[in-house]
Amino acid sequence: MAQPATFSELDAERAEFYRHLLRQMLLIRRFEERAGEAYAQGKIGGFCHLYIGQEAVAVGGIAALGDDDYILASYREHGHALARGMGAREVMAELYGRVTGCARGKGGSMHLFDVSRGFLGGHAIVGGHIPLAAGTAFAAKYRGTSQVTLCFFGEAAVNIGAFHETLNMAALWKLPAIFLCENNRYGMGTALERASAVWDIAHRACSYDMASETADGMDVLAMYDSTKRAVDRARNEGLPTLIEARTYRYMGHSMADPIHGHYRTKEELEEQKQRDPIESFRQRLFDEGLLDQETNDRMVADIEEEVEDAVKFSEDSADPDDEELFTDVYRD
Amino acid sequence: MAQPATFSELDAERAEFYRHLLRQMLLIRRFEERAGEAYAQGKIGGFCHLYIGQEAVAVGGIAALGDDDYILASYREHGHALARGMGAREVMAELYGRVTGCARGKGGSMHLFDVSRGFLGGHAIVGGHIPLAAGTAFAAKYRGTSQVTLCFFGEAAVNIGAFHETLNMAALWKLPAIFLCENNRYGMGTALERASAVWDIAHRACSYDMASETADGMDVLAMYDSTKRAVDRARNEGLPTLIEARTYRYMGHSMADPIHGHYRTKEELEEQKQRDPIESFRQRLFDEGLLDQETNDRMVADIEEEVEDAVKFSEDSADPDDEELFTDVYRD
Amino acid sequence: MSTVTYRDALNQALREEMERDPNVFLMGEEVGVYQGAYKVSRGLLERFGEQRVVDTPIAELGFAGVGVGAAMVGLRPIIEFMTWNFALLAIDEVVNSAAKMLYMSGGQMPIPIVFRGPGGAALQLGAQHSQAFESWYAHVPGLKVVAPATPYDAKGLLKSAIRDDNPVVFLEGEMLYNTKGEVPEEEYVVPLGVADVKREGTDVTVIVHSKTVAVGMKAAQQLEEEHDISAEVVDLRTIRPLDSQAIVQSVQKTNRCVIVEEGWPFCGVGAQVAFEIQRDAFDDLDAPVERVTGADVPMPYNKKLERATKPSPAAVVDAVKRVAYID
Amino acid sequence: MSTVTYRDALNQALREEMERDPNVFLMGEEVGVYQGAYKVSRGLLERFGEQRVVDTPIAELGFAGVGVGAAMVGLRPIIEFMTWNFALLAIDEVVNSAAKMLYMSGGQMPIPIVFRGPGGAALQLGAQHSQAFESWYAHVPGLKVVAPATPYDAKGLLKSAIRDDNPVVFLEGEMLYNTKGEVPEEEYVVPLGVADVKREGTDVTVIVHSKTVAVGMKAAQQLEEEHDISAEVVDLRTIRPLDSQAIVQSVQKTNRCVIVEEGWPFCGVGAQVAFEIQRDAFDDLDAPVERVTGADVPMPYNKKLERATKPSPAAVVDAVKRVAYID
Ligand SMILES: Cc1ncc(C[n+]2csc(CCOP(=O)(O)OP(=O)(O)O)c2C)c(N)n1
Ligand SMILES: Cc1ncc(C[n+]2csc(CCOP(=O)(O)OP(=O)(O)O)c2C)c(N)n1
Ligand SMILES: [Mg+2]
Ligand SMILES: [Mg+2]
Repeated sequence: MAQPATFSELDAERAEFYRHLLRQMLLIRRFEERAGEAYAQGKIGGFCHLYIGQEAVAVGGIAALGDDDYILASYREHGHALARGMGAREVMAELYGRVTGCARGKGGSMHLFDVSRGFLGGHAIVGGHIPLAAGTAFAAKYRGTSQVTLCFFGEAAVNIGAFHETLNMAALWKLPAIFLCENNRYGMGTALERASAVWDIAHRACSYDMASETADGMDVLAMYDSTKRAVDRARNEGLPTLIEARTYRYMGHSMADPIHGHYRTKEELEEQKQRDPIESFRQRLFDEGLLDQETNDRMVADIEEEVEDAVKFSEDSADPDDEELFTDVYRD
Repeated sequence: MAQPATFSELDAERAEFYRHLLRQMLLIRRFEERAGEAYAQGKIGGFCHLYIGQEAVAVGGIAALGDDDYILASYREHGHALARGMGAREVMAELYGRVTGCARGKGGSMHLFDVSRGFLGGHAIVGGHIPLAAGTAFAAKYRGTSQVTLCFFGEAAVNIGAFHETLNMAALWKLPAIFLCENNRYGMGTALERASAVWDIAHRACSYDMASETADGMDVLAMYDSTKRAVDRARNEGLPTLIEARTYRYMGHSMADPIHGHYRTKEELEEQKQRDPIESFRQRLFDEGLLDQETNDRMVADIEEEVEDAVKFSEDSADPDDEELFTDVYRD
Repeated sequence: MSTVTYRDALNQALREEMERDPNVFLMGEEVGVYQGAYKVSRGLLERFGEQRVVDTPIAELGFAGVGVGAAMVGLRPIIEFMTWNFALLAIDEVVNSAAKMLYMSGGQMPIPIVFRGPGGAALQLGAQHSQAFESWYAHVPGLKVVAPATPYDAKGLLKSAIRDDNPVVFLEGEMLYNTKGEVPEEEYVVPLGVADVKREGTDVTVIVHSKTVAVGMKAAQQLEEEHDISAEVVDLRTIRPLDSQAIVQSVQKTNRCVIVEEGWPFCGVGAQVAFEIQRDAFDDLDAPVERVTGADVPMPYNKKLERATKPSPAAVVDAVKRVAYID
Repeated sequence: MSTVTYRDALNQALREEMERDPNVFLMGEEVGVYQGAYKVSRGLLERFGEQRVVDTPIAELGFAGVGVGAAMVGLRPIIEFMTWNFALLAIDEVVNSAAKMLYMSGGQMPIPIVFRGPGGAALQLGAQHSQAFESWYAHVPGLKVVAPATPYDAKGLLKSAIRDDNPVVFLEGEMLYNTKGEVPEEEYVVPLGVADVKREGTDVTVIVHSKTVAVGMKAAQQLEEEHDISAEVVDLRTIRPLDSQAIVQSVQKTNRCVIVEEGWPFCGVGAQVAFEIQRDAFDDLDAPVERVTGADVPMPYNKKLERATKPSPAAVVDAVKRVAYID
C-alpha cells in the first residue's frame, strides 16, 4: 500500500498497524538488550549477533508478507524471528539452548527455525542461505502456489559466489524471491568500501537484469513500501527483486566483538544513532496524533514484561535430554 | 596499435605481422584437425576440446602481450598454447601423453603448461582458473613488475561464483588482469540464453565498475586491438578489463560430443562458418596485396609439415617411466 | 528379467520415481535438452517437461542450494552433478545445509534430496576429473552414501535413495554406465544400508564397492583357478550407513580380509572398514587386514601411468596371498 | 625460554617469516585493520603494511584462488580462513588447484602456500561452525596437513609450513589460542612429518593431535594415579605425511593403543592410523585398537549436549581400560 499524504487521513486500522510496527521494533530492541545482558552474564553462549539499530528492516519488510510466505535469514536473525510472530519465549529459550527453544536448543542463536510460520532459519555461512531461498521460491513456482520468499542477508554477502549464482538463476527462471540486503555498512570490521568494488548494492542487480531499489533501512514505512512493491512483483509477475536497505548496526559484530575501535569511530556510531528507527517513528506517531504517552508507556511496560517473562521462561526451562544428542541426525 | 585507414599504408613490418597472425591461425586450425584425427584413431584419449572456429581470439589476444606476461586458459587451450609460441611437438606430444609433452604427459590436453613462456595452464574446472589469474596479477603488482595477466574462459563460466568473486577483487584491488570471455554461444549443449539472465557478457562488468568491451571474435585484428587497449590499461593504469569476444565453436564441445543435434542446427553451424576468421582474414590480405598465392601456399605447406612432424614426434616419443607416477606429488 | 545397461537402469529408476511422485524433479547441467552429459536422463525432458527436468547454468553451489531449499519445503529434488569432481564447489550446501538442517532445526525440517552423478576416474581425464570422494561424504553425519556396482543395484538403490527422507549422496561410475546386467521387469527396490555378498567363499573376504566389484570378482576367479583359494566378495553397496554386521560375519567365517577401493588410501573407506574389523573381529583375524587402493597421487593423464594407479585383479590377488601367507 | 600463548606463538612465526622473506604475505578476512578475527595477526598490518597484510571481501573461493595464483609465480602466500568451516567454499582451489598443480604441470610449478585458521569446535557455535576436517585434507595427495597442540609446536611448525614448497593445510584451534607454553627466545623450527612423544609410557599408547593432546595427557595422569597404568602419549603434530614409524614403534613397546580425535569417527584420522597399526604391528597387538572421537552427529548448540560430543579424559580412560582388559 502506498503511503498517504498525511497521517491525519489515516483510518483507525492503519493507525493500529503503525502502532503494531512500533511495538514490534520496541520488542526486538528490548529483547536484544536483554539477550546481550544474559550473554554478558554467561547465561547465553556461543556467538550472539544483535540486531539493535536495524529493527525497521525486518519489521517493515516482514510486515509486507502473507502468512504462507517464506523467510530465510542470516545468523543475525533474532529480530526477524520476532517480527514473524515467533514468541519471545521460544526465541530466548533457543538462545539459552533449552529444549523449549524454537529448535529444541540444538540450533542456537544462529539457527532459529519455525516451519509453521515459514521461518526457515537462521543460517551461519555467509551467503549460504541465498541459494536456499531461490529453492523455496522455485518450489512455490513448481507447485503453482503464490508464495513469496523473502531472503535477508548483509551487504558483505554480495561479494560471495552464492549471491551471484543465485541472482542469475532467480532472474533467468523468474522466481518469486526477494533478496533483501541489509547494508549496515560493515561486515564485521570491514567497511563496504573496502570489500566491494561497487558501493551501491542495489546496482548489482544490473548483472542479472533484475528489478532493484534502495530503501531507507531506518524508516520502517519505507521498508514496508519497498518490500510490498517487491512482494507484488513476485506474487503477480513471478519476478525477483533486489532491495538494498541502508541501515546501521549499533552493537559489535557479535557480543564477542568491540562496538567500535579499529574499524569505526565512536563519533560515527553516535551520529548514526540520531537516525534511530524507533525514536524517529515513535516521534512521528506522536506528532501525527497516532500515539499518546499513555499508550506508549503501556506498550513499553507490556514489552518489558513480555521479555522478562521470556527470560524467566528460558531460565526455568530444561536442557534437552542426553538422548537428544543422537536424534534428528536422520529422519526415518 | 590502432588500425590504419587502409592496408596500403602499411609498412612491411606490419604486413609481416599480419601474415604472422594468419600463419598462427592456420597452424592452430591444422593442428586441431590432426588432433581430431588422432583422437578418432584412438591415439589420443580423454577429453579433447578443439578450438576450430575460435582461432582469431587466442591469436589476436595473445599477440597483444609481451614475453613476460602471464596467460591462463581453460581446457580448450591448444590454440592458446600454440599462439603463445609453444612448439607443436610439445603440445601434440602432451595430447599423446608422452614424456616429451609440455607437461611430461602427466597433464594432458586440458592441462598444458610452459612456465618459461608464462603459459600457466590449462585448467579443467569451469571458472576455477579465474581466481588464479587474479593471483598472478596480484603477484605482478606486489612485485612492482609491469606484467599483465590475460585470462581466457568461456561464456558459460560467467555464471559461476568464482567469476564474480574474482572480478570484484580485481576491480577493488586494481589488478593488472584481463578477463577475456570467449563467447562461442554455447556451454556444452546449453545456449547462452538458457544459462544467463543477461545476454551481453561485457555488461556484467557493471557490477564491478570495471572497464569492458565487446569484440568481434572472428576478426583477429579486432581481437588484437581490443586486447591491446586492455593491456595498456593494465600496464599503465594497473586496471582490469572484461572483454567479451563474440565467436563460435565449429566442432562438438569435445571430441566425444556431437557437432550439432539437440542444441544447435546444422544450418546455424554452416551459417556461422561463413564468418570464418581465417578465410576472411586471408581474403583481406589477398585483397590488400599483403599476401600472394605463392606465399600462402608455402605457408600452408610449411604448416602441414610442421604438424605432421609434431604427430610423428609424438608417435615416436616414449611414455613417462613408471617411476614418474610418484614424482611431482610433492616438491622437496 | 531383461538385460539393461547401468545407464538405462538409472534412467528407469528416475522415470519410475518421477511417475510415482510429482514432488520428484531432476535438476543439473545438461540433464534436459542435451539428454544428460552421460545420457542418464535421456528422454526425461520429453516425458516430464521443463518444469521437472531443469537445465541449470554452471553454478554447482547455487543449484545444489536451490535443491536443498526446494527440499526444505517438501519437494524431492534429484540434483545431478555432471561429475562429482565439480561437487567440490557445492560441498558447502551438501555438508552445511543438507546434512545439518534436520538437526539444526530441532527435527522440524528433513531434507529429502538425492545428489547424484559419476564419481571416480574414467579414462585419461586427468587430475581434476578423476577423483573418488566417497570417504569424504561418508565422514559426514546426516548424509547417506551409496555406490552401486550393477544395473540391478543401481536401479533399486536409486529408487530407495529418492524415497529416503534424508540427503543421499549417490555415486555412479562413468565406466559403469555401459555395463550390462539383469533387471526385473517388475517394480523393486534395494534397501539402503545393506551389503551384498556377490560371491560366496570360505578362505578370505574381499570387500569392494562400485567399480572395484568387478576387480574383486576377477581376482576371486583367478584365486580359485590358480591358487585354489575360495574368496568371498562382499559389495558394500552403501558406504554410509555401513553394513558392519555383514562385514564382520564374513570375516568371522574367513578370518582374512582384503579391502579394495578406487579412491586414495589415506583415510579412505577401507581405513574405516579395517578399523571396524580389527575392533569387532580381532580374535578371528589370522592376518592383518590388507587394502588395495588407488595410487596416492593426483591422477596422471598418460594411459600407462593412469592404469598403474587403479586397483587391479593382480594387486588384489597379491594382497590375498599376503593375508593367506602364501609365499 | 619465555611463556607465550599459542596465539602469540603463531603471531611470532608469521612475523619472523615475513621479516625473513619478502615473498611471504598474509591474506584473509579481517587479518589487517581488525587485527584478525582471533587476533593471531595482531600488529602485522602496522608492521608490514597493506600490501603484505591483505584484508579480503568475504569470498573464500576467490581469495584462496588468488593465493594459489600468487604461489604459481613464486610468492609464498599465507591464506587465513577465519575458520576452516568456511574453507568448504574454497576447497576446490585447495584440492583441484593447489594440490595438483605441481603434478599436472609435470613438475614445473610448485605451490608454496599455507592455508591456516582455527578448526574444530569452540564453545556453542553450532552445527555449521564446529567441524574438524583434518581427515578430508589428509586424504588428498599433494597436500600436507599440520595440527599443532602447543605454542612451541605451533610456532615451529608454522615456520616450517611457510618455508615448505608445497601446499600446507595448517589447522589451529580457537580453544587453543589462549593456552600458554614455553617458547625459546632463539629461532627454531619444528620439521613437518615428525610426531612427538608428549609423555613416555610402557603400558598403552594414546595417539592424539591438536586439542586432544590435552585430553590424552589428562587421561594419562588419571590412568597413572587411579589405575597404575603407564600411558605413552604420542602427538601426531603432522597428519600428512604421517609419522607411521613413531606410531608403530610406540605400539610395539606398549602392545595396546587408543586413538583420540575431535572429528567425526567415520573415515577419520584414527581410522587410518588404526589400519596402519594393525597392518604393521599385528603380532604386537594384545588388544584391538580403540578410538575415542567426536560424536557422530552435527554439533548441537546446547552446552551440555555439546560437551557430550567431545572426547573426554574419562572416555579415554575407559577405552584404555578396555584395551587393557580391566574389568
Ligand atoms: C563464508 C563465510 N565466511 C566468513 C564468515 C565469518 N563471518 C560471519 S558474519 C561475517 C560478516 C558478514 O557481514 P554482513 O554480510 O555485512 O552481515 P552483518 O554481520 O553486517 O549483518 C563474517 C565474515 C562466515 N560466517 N561465512
Ligand atoms: C565447475 C564445472 N562444472 C561443470 C564442468 C563440465 N564442463 C566442462 S566444459 C563445460 C561447458 C563450459 O562452457 P564455456 O564456459 O562456454 O566454455 P566452452 O566449452 O564453450 O569453451 C562444462 C559444463 C566443469 N568442467 N566444471
Ligand atoms: Mg553488514
Ligand atoms: Mg562457450
